[in-house]
Amino acid sequence: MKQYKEKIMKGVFLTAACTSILAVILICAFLFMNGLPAIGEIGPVKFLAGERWMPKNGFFGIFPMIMGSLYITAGAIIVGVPVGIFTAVFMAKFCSGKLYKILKPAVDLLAGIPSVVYGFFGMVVLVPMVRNIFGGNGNSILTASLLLGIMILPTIIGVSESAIRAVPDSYYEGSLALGASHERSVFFTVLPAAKSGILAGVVLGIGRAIGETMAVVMVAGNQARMPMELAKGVRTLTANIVLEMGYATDLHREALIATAVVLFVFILLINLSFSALKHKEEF
Amino acid sequence: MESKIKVQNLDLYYGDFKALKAINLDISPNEITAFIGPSGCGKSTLLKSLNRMNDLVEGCKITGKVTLDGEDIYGDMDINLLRKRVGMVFQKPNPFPMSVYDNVAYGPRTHGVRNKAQLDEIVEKSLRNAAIWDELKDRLKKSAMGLSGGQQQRLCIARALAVEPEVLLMDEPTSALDPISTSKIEDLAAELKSKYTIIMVTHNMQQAVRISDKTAFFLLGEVVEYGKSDQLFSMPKDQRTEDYITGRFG
Amino acid sequence: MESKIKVQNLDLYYGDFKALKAINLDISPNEITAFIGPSGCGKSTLLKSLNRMNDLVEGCKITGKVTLDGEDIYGDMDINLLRKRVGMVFQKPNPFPMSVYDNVAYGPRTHGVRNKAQLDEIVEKSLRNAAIWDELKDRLKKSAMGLSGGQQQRLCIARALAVEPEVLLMDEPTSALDPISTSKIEDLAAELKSKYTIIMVTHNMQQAVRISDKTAFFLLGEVVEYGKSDQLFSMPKDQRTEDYITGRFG
Amino acid sequence: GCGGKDEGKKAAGEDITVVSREDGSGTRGAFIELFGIEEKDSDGNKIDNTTTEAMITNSTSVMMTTIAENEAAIGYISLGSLNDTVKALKIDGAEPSTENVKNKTYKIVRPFNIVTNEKKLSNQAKDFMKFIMSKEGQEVVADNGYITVDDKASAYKAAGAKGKIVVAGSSSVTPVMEKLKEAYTALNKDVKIEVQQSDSTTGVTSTVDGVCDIGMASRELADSEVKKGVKPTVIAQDGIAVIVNKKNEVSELKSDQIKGIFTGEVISWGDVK
Amino acid sequence: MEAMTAKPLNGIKQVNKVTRKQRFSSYKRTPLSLLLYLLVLISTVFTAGILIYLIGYILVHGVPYLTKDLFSLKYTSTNVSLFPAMVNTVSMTALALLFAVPLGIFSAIYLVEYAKKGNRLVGIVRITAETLSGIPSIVYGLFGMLFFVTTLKWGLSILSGAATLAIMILPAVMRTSEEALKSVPDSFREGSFGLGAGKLRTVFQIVLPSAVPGILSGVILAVGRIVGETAALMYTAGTVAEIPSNVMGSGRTLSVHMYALSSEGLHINQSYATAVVLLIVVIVINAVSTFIAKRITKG
Ligand SMILES: Nc1ncnc2c1ncn2[C@@H]1O[C@H](COP(=O)(O)OP(=O)(O)OP(=O)(O)O)[C@@H](O)[C@H]1O
Ligand SMILES: Nc1ncnc2c1ncn2[C@@H]1O[C@H](COP(=O)(O)OP(=O)(O)OP(=O)(O)O)[C@@H](O)[C@H]1O
Ligand SMILES: [Mg+2]
Ligand SMILES: [Mg+2]
Ligand SMILES: O=P([O-])([O-])[O-]
Repeated sequence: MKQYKEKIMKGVFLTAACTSILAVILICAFLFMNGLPAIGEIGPVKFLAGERWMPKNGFFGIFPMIMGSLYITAGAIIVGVPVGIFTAVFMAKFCSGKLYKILKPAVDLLAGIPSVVYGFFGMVVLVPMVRNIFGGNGNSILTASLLLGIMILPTIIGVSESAIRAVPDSYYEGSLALGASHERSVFFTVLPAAKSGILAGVVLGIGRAIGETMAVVMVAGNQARMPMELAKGVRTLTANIVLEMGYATDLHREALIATAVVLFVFILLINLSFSALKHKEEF
Repeated sequence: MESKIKVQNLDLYYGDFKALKAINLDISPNEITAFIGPSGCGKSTLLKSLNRMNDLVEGCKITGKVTLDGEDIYGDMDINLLRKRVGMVFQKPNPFPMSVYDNVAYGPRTHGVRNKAQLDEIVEKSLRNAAIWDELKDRLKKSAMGLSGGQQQRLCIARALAVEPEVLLMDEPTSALDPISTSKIEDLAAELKSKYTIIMVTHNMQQAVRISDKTAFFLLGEVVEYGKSDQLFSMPKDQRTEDYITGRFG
Repeated sequence: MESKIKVQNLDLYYGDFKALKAINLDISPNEITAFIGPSGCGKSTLLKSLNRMNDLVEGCKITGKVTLDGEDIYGDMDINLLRKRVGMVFQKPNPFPMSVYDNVAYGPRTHGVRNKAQLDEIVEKSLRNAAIWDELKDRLKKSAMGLSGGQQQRLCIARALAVEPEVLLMDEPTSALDPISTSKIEDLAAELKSKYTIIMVTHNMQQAVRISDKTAFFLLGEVVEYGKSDQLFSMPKDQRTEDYITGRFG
Repeated sequence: GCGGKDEGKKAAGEDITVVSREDGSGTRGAFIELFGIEEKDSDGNKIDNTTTEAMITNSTSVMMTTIAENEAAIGYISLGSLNDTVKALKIDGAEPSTENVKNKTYKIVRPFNIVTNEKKLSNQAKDFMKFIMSKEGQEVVADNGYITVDDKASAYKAAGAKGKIVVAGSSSVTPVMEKLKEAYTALNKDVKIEVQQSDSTTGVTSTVDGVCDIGMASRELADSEVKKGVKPTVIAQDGIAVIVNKKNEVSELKSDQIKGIFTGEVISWGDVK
Repeated sequence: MEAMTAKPLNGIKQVNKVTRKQRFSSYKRTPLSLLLYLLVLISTVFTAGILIYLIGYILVHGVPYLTKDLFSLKYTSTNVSLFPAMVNTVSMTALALLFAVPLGIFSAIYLVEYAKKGNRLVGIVRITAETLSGIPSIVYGLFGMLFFVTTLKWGLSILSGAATLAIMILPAVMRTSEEALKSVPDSFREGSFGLGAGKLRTVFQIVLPSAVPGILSGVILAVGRIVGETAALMYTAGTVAEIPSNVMGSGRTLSVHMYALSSEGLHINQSYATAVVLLIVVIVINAVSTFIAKRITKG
């Protein structure tokens, strides 16, 4: 009887583990079915390497958007990952219980603020700030990176902090007892021990950065041409989809779904390289 | 002879619980001092007060004074330097989740040793001193987490030795060791005491007799008796000490 | 007399490393068997093979046969029932992060005891048997993580006793204990052996002499000598055993 | 926003920040067509000449906020959404207002469509459409700042319709549709109307798929959509206002100046003063 | 956490406090530590600054427009009541969590407790999960529309919306749970197995309770995502501003409500007021999750 239950539950767990695969397959099927024909029609090279996107006039090149996504994601990582990890360290290892009681729910709150609000915040605070400091009209790669960097903070902080907290105190104590400072103990014994959890947070955060749209669209400028300077506007793959899906028909619409296919492959590649990286480190 | 460590009128509370009561203790340099007493009597707690590891315990309050070479350790002294000078080996072995080599090199690196050759030398010397070099010399690059309990403990001793402390606090360092490793560690302690001051918590009275110069007997947070080991074990002054060492206790 | 546990030709590998070599051992019921030997020689490993705790270690391979009351434990036997029948106390105390009471009640609850009064009784009895009831009776509802090392270890013994195993495996159960608690545990072991079979890893040869009926001496993954404790310690047959017990080893 | 005392003057000499809507948008379609930003090439294909440096947004509110925050910006929005955070320009001397649209002095307008699938249309949906095109329905349109398509429509009479109607699509049409819904359900208590706000394309596809009864679109239908069996009906006209920052000194532009700005030929405010 | 925070026992002058002077003299010796400390501090101040600004911004713009009208039981185009959206937000969150949390935790349990090391499936599941986390919400919306709304014929409904969101938040729940489970020391598992407990019991009684804080952080992230989502919901749950009678009805959440109010620029003020309410809802939901989690850990 007990054996029976164990077996059944193991099956349940296995099934649960497979749902995310199933979901990816479903989404994949939907995307590829709707998107691949368009790539065929446009021509893969023209689609992926084309530098002009003018759907009304029959130009469907998404290369500028691929570059745009790369730039902005990289920018968001540069802003968000260090700030996020350092803040997580502060919350787990530096702050007093009282401060933590305020800070923790506040950071959680940051995760719950809708993208639209971030977008308006970006428009009225970050855009003028960047315009005044860096010139241009303010809707730029820089602004979008900054905003996205901020938006991925709660993900990175939340996951990293709990990973840091899960590290047994004995490591920290062992390091202190050798005369290492608090900071050194935290950064050189606790953080490495929490590596896997922090990496999970970073990957989730990057996923969030790539996938985030509503806010980016409000501050990035969205010009569908090759990105030029940091203070100039740019369009990302996701922005392309969000902007035009509402009015697109026929080939235009399919080309947008094909954009999602590219994005999907893009994310897959990032994740594969991350997991390869992790593997390499393990040996 | 000047005391190396002087504990004066130390009280320690964990929240409302008074774990140490009016402790007064002079630890002489270049000697081995043993702390004995039943489980829960406060040996580990006093030990941790000597390098301020109790600061980490939420709600732990200390009053009184502890001096190292006459300097108040709860005063202006740099806490990290204090802990470098007063090293510690814990009751439960706690190697870092890194390679054996990095475990031992961690301390020296912390204190500024960067030179590879020098580190290699420190690592080898420390592991040898902790009587574990031969077992581990071929797995220096392997994770320390895969070692047996006793190996982990000796690794932790090596790690503590690598920073060359003046005082070495050991919380039952040999409780997980076999007699051979134990006697190696004991020999090591005897050897080290020419340079260092050693304080060791132990449950093994034979060990205390064998290697310690002085012994402090703890009971319920108090030091009942403190004196030369041979005297304390052969003719204890306090009835409670006698009861304990003759096993007639409780 | 029938053996309680019979180990036949057991080899154990951790990956490529052969940790146990051709072990043959008959454990008699209602006796205390001691495993002694230097650190890293495989005592804990063999102990864990007796209730299949090594199954949890990735890459651990076992060949050979172990029987409990004649039944092959690596055969069809329900692994959980096996572990209920063959209880274990670990080298490092590992209380669960719950209250003292829940720690002890965990086992009985696992095996179907739901009745509050009955649980209370089991908890009290087990804690008493492990010589820790008086210290903990007022903090049964407090977390077990705040106990001292020795208290934690005794709690783990109580936890193991609470499921009333037939065989009790103890991996250095008293290494963290003071002499009084130690002698209580020893007394307890002596008392329990009328009902149970006990196997104990120890580094303390005095302890082995004092309480064990048989002793097995391990070296580098092999059983060098196995026999009645008084004989083994007074007139060892193997030179290596003699070297070890007289401290002339290595 | 940013500080500075002589902002008006600074803006005057500054590069223009052009803000446009996304490709395919009904608002953009009407705008580029009416200002001649869209031109036919030699093969007769329409070419959209909007400058690639134009910032793109897909939302009226983002357009307004961007322009309210940037003194050098220019853009365009639905007349119905206009408020005092931004300044609407006179075009060729004509004030953007409902009257001027009606009397054709202000020419920049786009249609609000509803889309139906004649074969599947329920009775209550038919009745609701009848209401929209009636005198009462067109009054609702006019009352909310949009331009009626039929001033001489006949009066509506409730015919006891009952059931549920799902209306879905364009977010631009949604506000007026909600008003229409409220006016209609006040007369027909047994009809329940759900208004689903998304976008024009979703409005059309939902109608094709049968997810909704009536679709809303703020653009013309594509041929391929009409082929799928849906029929558009214009229910209102929406004026388009060209807007700039309130601190901008410019308050009137000629059509060809706007064309110049949006095609990227004119890049400084100094050039249009 | 070197500094002591507990209140001193009455009348006792404790000596084990780290004074500021001690701290600074330490830093003089170890500049790296000082640098790290400053980085940590600056980052936190940055995060906290953003946080305060954002919340302040929302409050300043929203609170003045929190009128009684906004909380009318029924939505009309004049009162633009957010009450139905508030109710929908709570039910949407509950439903999506109901799908995703067990699913996420169960998958994590499989990956950590059951799958053998080097198991291919683990890698695949992890990569797919992380891929899911990078898919933009509008693609989720379109997918949900095509799959749940049209193919499964669930229509524009709370159920379709919650199912779509569940897939969207699955990675956050799963990965955080996985990490939380991994960080539970093996000695707990050994202890439990050693008492003859089966795998299931060990997992549910010993491992999971220890992992609750980690799992909670995933759940809270997920709550944030659900509550803040618009694009995915517009195409799956619809935007009807009413409380549907059951999960098969369409309804808008607060975030969608905000978007709907602001998109045409007609009710910007009310949309900020909605954001204020949204913040309060998030705080309440997070507090309730934390409370439940505490109850679970206590056993
Ligand atoms: N962090 C803590 N919080 C509360 N009480 C504690 C804490 N650490 C220890 N205690 C209590 O203080 C007393 C002394 O503990 P300590 O660890 O010093 O004992 P010990 O003499 O080292 O015992 P053992 O030989 O078992 O290690 C015990 O009663 C213990 O329960
Ligand atoms: N999980 C493991 N993976 C690989 N090697 C292991 C593992 N556990 C133990 N070993 C190795 O197997 C050998 C026997 O270990 P075991 O823990 O049985 O020693 P022991 O006799 O109990 O020693 P001690 O007295 O120090 O506890 C040691 O060399 C050890 O390094
Ligand atoms: Mg202790
Ligand atoms: Mg062992
Ligand atoms: O922009 P829309 O009118 O299609 O919502």
